[in-house]
Amino acid sequence: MSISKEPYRPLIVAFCCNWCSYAGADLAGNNRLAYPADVKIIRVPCSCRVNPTFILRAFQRGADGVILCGCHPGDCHYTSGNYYTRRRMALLFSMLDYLGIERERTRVEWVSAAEGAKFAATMNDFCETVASLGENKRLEDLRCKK
Amino acid sequence: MQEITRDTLISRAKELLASGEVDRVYGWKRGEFCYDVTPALFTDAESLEKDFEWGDFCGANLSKYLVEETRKSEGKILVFMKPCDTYSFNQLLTEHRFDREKVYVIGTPCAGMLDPKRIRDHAESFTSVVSDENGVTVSTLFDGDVKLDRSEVMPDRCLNCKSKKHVAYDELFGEDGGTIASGRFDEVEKIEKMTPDERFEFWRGELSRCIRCNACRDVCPACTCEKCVFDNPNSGVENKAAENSFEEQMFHIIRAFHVAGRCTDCGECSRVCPQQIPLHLLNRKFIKDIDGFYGEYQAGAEVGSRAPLVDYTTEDIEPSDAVKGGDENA
Amino acid sequence: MRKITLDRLDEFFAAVAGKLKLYIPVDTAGGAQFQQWRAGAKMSDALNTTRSAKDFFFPQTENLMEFKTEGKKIEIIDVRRENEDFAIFGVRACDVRSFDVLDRAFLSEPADTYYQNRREHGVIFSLACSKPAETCFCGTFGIDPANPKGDIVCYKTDDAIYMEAKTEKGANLMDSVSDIVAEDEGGDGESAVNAQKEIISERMKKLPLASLSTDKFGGDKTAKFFDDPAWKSLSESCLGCGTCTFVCPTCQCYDIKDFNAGNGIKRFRCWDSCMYSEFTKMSAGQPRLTQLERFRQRFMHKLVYYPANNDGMFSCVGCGRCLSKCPIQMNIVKVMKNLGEGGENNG
Amino acid sequence: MQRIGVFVCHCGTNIAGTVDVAAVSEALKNEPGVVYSTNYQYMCSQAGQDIIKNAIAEHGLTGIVVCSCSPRMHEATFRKTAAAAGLNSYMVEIANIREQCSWVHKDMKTGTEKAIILGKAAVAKVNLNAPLTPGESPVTKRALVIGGGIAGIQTALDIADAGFPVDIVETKPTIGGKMAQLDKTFPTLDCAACILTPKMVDVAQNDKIRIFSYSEVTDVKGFVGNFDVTIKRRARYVKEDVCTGCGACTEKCPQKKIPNEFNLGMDNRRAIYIPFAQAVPKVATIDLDHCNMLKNGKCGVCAKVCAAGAIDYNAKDEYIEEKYGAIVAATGFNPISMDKFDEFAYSQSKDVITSLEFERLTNAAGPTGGKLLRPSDGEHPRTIVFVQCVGSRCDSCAQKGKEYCSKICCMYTAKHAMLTRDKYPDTDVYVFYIDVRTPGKNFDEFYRRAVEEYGVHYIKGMVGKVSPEGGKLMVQASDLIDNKQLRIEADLVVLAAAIEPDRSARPLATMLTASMDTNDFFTEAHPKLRPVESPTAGVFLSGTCQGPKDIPETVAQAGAAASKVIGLLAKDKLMGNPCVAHSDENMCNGCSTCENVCPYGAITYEEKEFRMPDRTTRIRRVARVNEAVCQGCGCCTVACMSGAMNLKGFKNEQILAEVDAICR
Repeated sequence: MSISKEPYRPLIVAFCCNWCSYAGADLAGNNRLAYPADVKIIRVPCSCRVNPTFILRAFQRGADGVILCGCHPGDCHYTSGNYYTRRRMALLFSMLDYLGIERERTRVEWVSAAEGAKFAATMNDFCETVASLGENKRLEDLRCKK
Repeated sequence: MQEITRDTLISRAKELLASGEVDRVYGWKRGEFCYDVTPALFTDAESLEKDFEWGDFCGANLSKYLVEETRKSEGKILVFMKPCDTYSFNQLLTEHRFDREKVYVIGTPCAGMLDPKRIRDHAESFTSVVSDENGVTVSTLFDGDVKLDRSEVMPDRCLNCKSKKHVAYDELFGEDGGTIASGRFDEVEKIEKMTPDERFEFWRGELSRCIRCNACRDVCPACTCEKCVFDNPNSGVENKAAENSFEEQMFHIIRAFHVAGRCTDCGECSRVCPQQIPLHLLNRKFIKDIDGFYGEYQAGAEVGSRAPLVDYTTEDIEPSDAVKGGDENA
Repeated sequence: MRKITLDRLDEFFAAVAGKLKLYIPVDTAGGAQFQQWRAGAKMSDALNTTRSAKDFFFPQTENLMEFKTEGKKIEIIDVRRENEDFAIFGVRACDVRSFDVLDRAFLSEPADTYYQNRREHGVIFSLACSKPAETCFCGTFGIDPANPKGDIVCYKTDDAIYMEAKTEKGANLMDSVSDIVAEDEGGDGESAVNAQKEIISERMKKLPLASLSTDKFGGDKTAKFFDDPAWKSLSESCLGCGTCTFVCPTCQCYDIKDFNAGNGIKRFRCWDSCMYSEFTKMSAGQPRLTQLERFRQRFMHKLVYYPANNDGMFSCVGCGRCLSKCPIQMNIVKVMKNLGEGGENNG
Repeated sequence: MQRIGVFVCHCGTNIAGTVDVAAVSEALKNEPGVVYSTNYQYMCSQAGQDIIKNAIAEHGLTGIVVCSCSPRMHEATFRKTAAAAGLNSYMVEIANIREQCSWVHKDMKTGTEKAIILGKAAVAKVNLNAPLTPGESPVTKRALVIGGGIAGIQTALDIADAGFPVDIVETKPTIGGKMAQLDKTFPTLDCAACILTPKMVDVAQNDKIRIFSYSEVTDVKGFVGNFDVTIKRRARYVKEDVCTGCGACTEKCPQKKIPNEFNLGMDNRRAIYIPFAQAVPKVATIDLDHCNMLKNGKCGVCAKVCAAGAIDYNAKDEYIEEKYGAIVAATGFNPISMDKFDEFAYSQSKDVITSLEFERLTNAAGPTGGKLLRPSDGEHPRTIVFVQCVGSRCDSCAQKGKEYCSKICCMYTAKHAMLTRDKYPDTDVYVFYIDVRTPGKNFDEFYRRAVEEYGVHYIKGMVGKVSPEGGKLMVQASDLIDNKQLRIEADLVVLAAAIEPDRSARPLATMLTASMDTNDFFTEAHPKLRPVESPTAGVFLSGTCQGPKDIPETVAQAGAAASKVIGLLAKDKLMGNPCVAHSDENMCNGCSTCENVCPYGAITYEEKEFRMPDRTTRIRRVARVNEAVCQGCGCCTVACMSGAMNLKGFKNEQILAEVDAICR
């Protein structure tokens, strides 16, 4: 057993759609609503731009959790993108669960541009959940281990 | 009812060739052993007479060959199809993968194929297999004859046949059947009921055998990409041999995802896997989820139907709810 | 000749495993596979393993080296791990022959040191066959399944395994476990083994492929077969997957690639398949553009090109794996029978 | 290899307070491709921008990363800065180290670490950026308005007023739409015809406007600024340019018993007819189905009486093709069929009518000359029951009617009730309602007047059954407030039928690749922010085809749609968003999956010839993205199995590089 001085911090990749969730994250910033620095945001035009490959790649490279944020259903800037996201991710997450990968490591959350508080709360909650699971062991690529 | 035999099919194929309706025939060709049947193109009566095979080992789904073959000339191709093959045929048409006008489909009846792998479990070094309504008689080189129940040597995909109905044909031999309420999701449910740890161990055990020969992909009638992402160095997922467990999972998850909503559950992937990985259980998971989340959908049942992943309703299930079923004992 | 009764086989395995890593064939959901022996592991009765034994010397993937960059600096890290003693138990005559084929490829100058090290550190317990399968045709290549080569040759009867060390490496290992497996002095070993051999040779004659011959092939036959019209119909339905090459004990092609792991570059080699459309792709494209050309390459290599460069040795050992594993049941036997028969549809 | 410059902004203490900016710019120096890295107080200031411009020139930068506030704040600024220094605008990436770093993390150490990682991700992305140029396409300066009701009329007039030519396509022989059939309008009670017909005349007289009446759109190709539209002009067997609209033919035609659509079948017209006196264009039309001459060649009366010689029995349908820069859908509505509501005895009694029929009954130009008379016997009704929400706000399980509120019924029923009581004080008027919804300027006041001044009996409750009995209508209903069952002996029952989009809307939407909701109303590009635009660029929505509306709302929306069209047509060229999808045709399967998920119809297919490895050629179906139409959501890129489809500016490789950099 290794004893490290610093407590374990998870690595979290958040994909945020440009129009709602990325703006929601900005609003969280404007309002100085803190959440852990473990969260690193990647901006995409729409949640429907997120390919399952990106999620698996994040896990391969050492992410412990991946969260997708998009506009609320019905509010997509592109009218229907997040509806496709919803189907794709429902099936993908169910498949990951079927393979025995902890379902808590993946999440989809709808965050509007007005929901800075929700963004921060979601990230706090997600970080805590993933931290309690510990390091991702089931979808890891040993070559990429630090 | 007229009995359908190899000769029935050959004589019809010869007629169609002679009349000029078709100029080539995609069928199955016999080889060294009873099960040694290869998909093959026939262009004349003589070779049909000599080599054409129709029987318990004509499991190969010929629909995928049409993608390339129809592009080769303007002539029409006669192709023989079992009920399950016709679903793949329709799915390929839905995706505009070939021109329907260039194909003449003869639907052939199917009582379920036999699986040489399962026969070997009961009879080593076998040379011939005779099946009739009483069962299957396997002749071996060194152990004499072995009598078996047909169900003992049928592959899973035939034991759990979803349909005896031909959903596409120009001409049908034998009577058409209907769709069957099979137990094809039983295995999936069994896995769903395991704890996450058990599920992980189960799949680790199965997928770790993968040798990345790509047979599952290359035989799959839904995998007809001009360039597969796994062969494309720019895709971010390309690799020639799975270096570790991550890559095994990556390959099979992405492949299953790419065929989700398009997979007709023909079972070719599991048939060809040299390592006997039950790949159909991945595809069936998606099919089961799709049926459960978005209403029953059978890929290939109709040409032009909208696959669940290119469709949506405003009331669809949330991803967070989608994974709540099945493992409450976790 | 030494003898171990089957009821004491576990003891023997335990003793060998105490000296080095031991691999034995074990039944799995994917057929028989070589696995590292652990207490309680039961040896498979299957004729042969799904994957061949070449994996031990020429693994499917192998890390060659690593690089790390820090700013503008580059550091090379040695990750070689092939200097570890091991033994494989139960290798059949066909697979043992495959090592000769691989040796000619990998040990000719300049020798492949990764392969070479593994060969030096590996001990092969070969096992004579008793019941060949319908797909077997090792006899075609002059292999006698009753007399396999190897460091230690084993014969299995109903109640015992008889072993004979054929090399110094084999003898040393056997000596180190002699307290478990003793010399069969004055025993019935000789006669039991001979009886076995008798049975096998009778059975070999009954095999459906017993008459398959290599007569028309050889290193000087490029011109004869290269433009044979049969290639078209033979390759027509080939899916271009790599199953035949990956289960083949003699296929030896590999690719060397770099994997950027973020924390450094890992250079590895992995099996490649001449059946793949990307095989030996260069900036100008790949040299064999169609599946027909790729298909032809594989079999011409086994039956013509390899013998041309290796004193007439064919690079097929007749193990029959491709016969049972090819998704579309196309295989070297059909190729051998159809080539040179002067027609597209001869079969 | 790129030559990348990194510019870390302090933003005063906004960033520098929690992030060690010097450490960030130092750390990023070692990243692949980075040749220059610095930090400055305010990068967005003129001085900061000059630092960037100078560095681009001095170091020959091919890409820049600005670590600063959110790209939503200053991405446009820094793109302009880059462009001013001769660097392509799309070679700029922003690492958001303010809103998403310094402002949400308190600790200098973690803030700095994260800022470095975000910077690395931006550098990794820029390494794979390619210069992008917005596509340009010309704009055809002509608009098409589909539908000639008040919505289409208003839109056309406004566009024409701005100087652009407009064509109106109307399926009926005349423009005017539903409003032409109305009597008075709420809440001001001015006469519909009095305010509509002058507009119709304006349309007819406007030389920028062409009216294709008795016509329909049969095909739409092209994209924003460049639509190619085919219009079918149905043969009316009367030469439009010759007919004077004198009406002589419509009086002499021997076919007299044809139900008059304009009066909803409550009286008859001839086989040659002008729908109503103020029709525009005011020309006669021969009804092919009923004309003896056209059916069996036996008649020809109209040709004999036509002094102008306008009749042409040999006329054929004509197809005209025209180019447009913008298309406005204004296809309007219809009351739903009452077939499924037989509990109200609509099919059994002539005295059960819809509200639109009531409009005609009270209209001076209607079948009764404006006198309110029972259709069955021409008697003056003494008791009238109005039933609200017939087919509106229905339970989805009921399998009939619509789930939505038709919005206009409460107000027109109040109008009907009030007008009835005003003209016929001896008539009792009952209104059965679920809720009375009167949000709108002067609406509630109007409704209260109906109740308080005019003594209309408003009863909260639904009518259960209407049964004709001895010339009367027995109305069974419940009064939910007094909680009792009511039986009313009525002379006339008026059903406020729900309204639904015109049936022509669905096929039109398909042609336009515009999306529709489940009720066949057109969907907006954004329900709040772009309510008069369809998600398909260049297609705009006017009137009730987008959702139930009253006249003022319709006119307002019509004007809004017109202003959007004018804004579009005022441009000579359209600059596209360069971050659009692109399909690699060598990898494309032509499977249509991307087309299926594209909300804009931006993807089309073509057959293309390819050289095969064996030197033969093959024809393959491949996708082509219309860059002028694509909005860059990227949905297609994920739907595409082969990865042939990629999104410029957010390529798979770029996003993967960001992931890698973050997870390194």
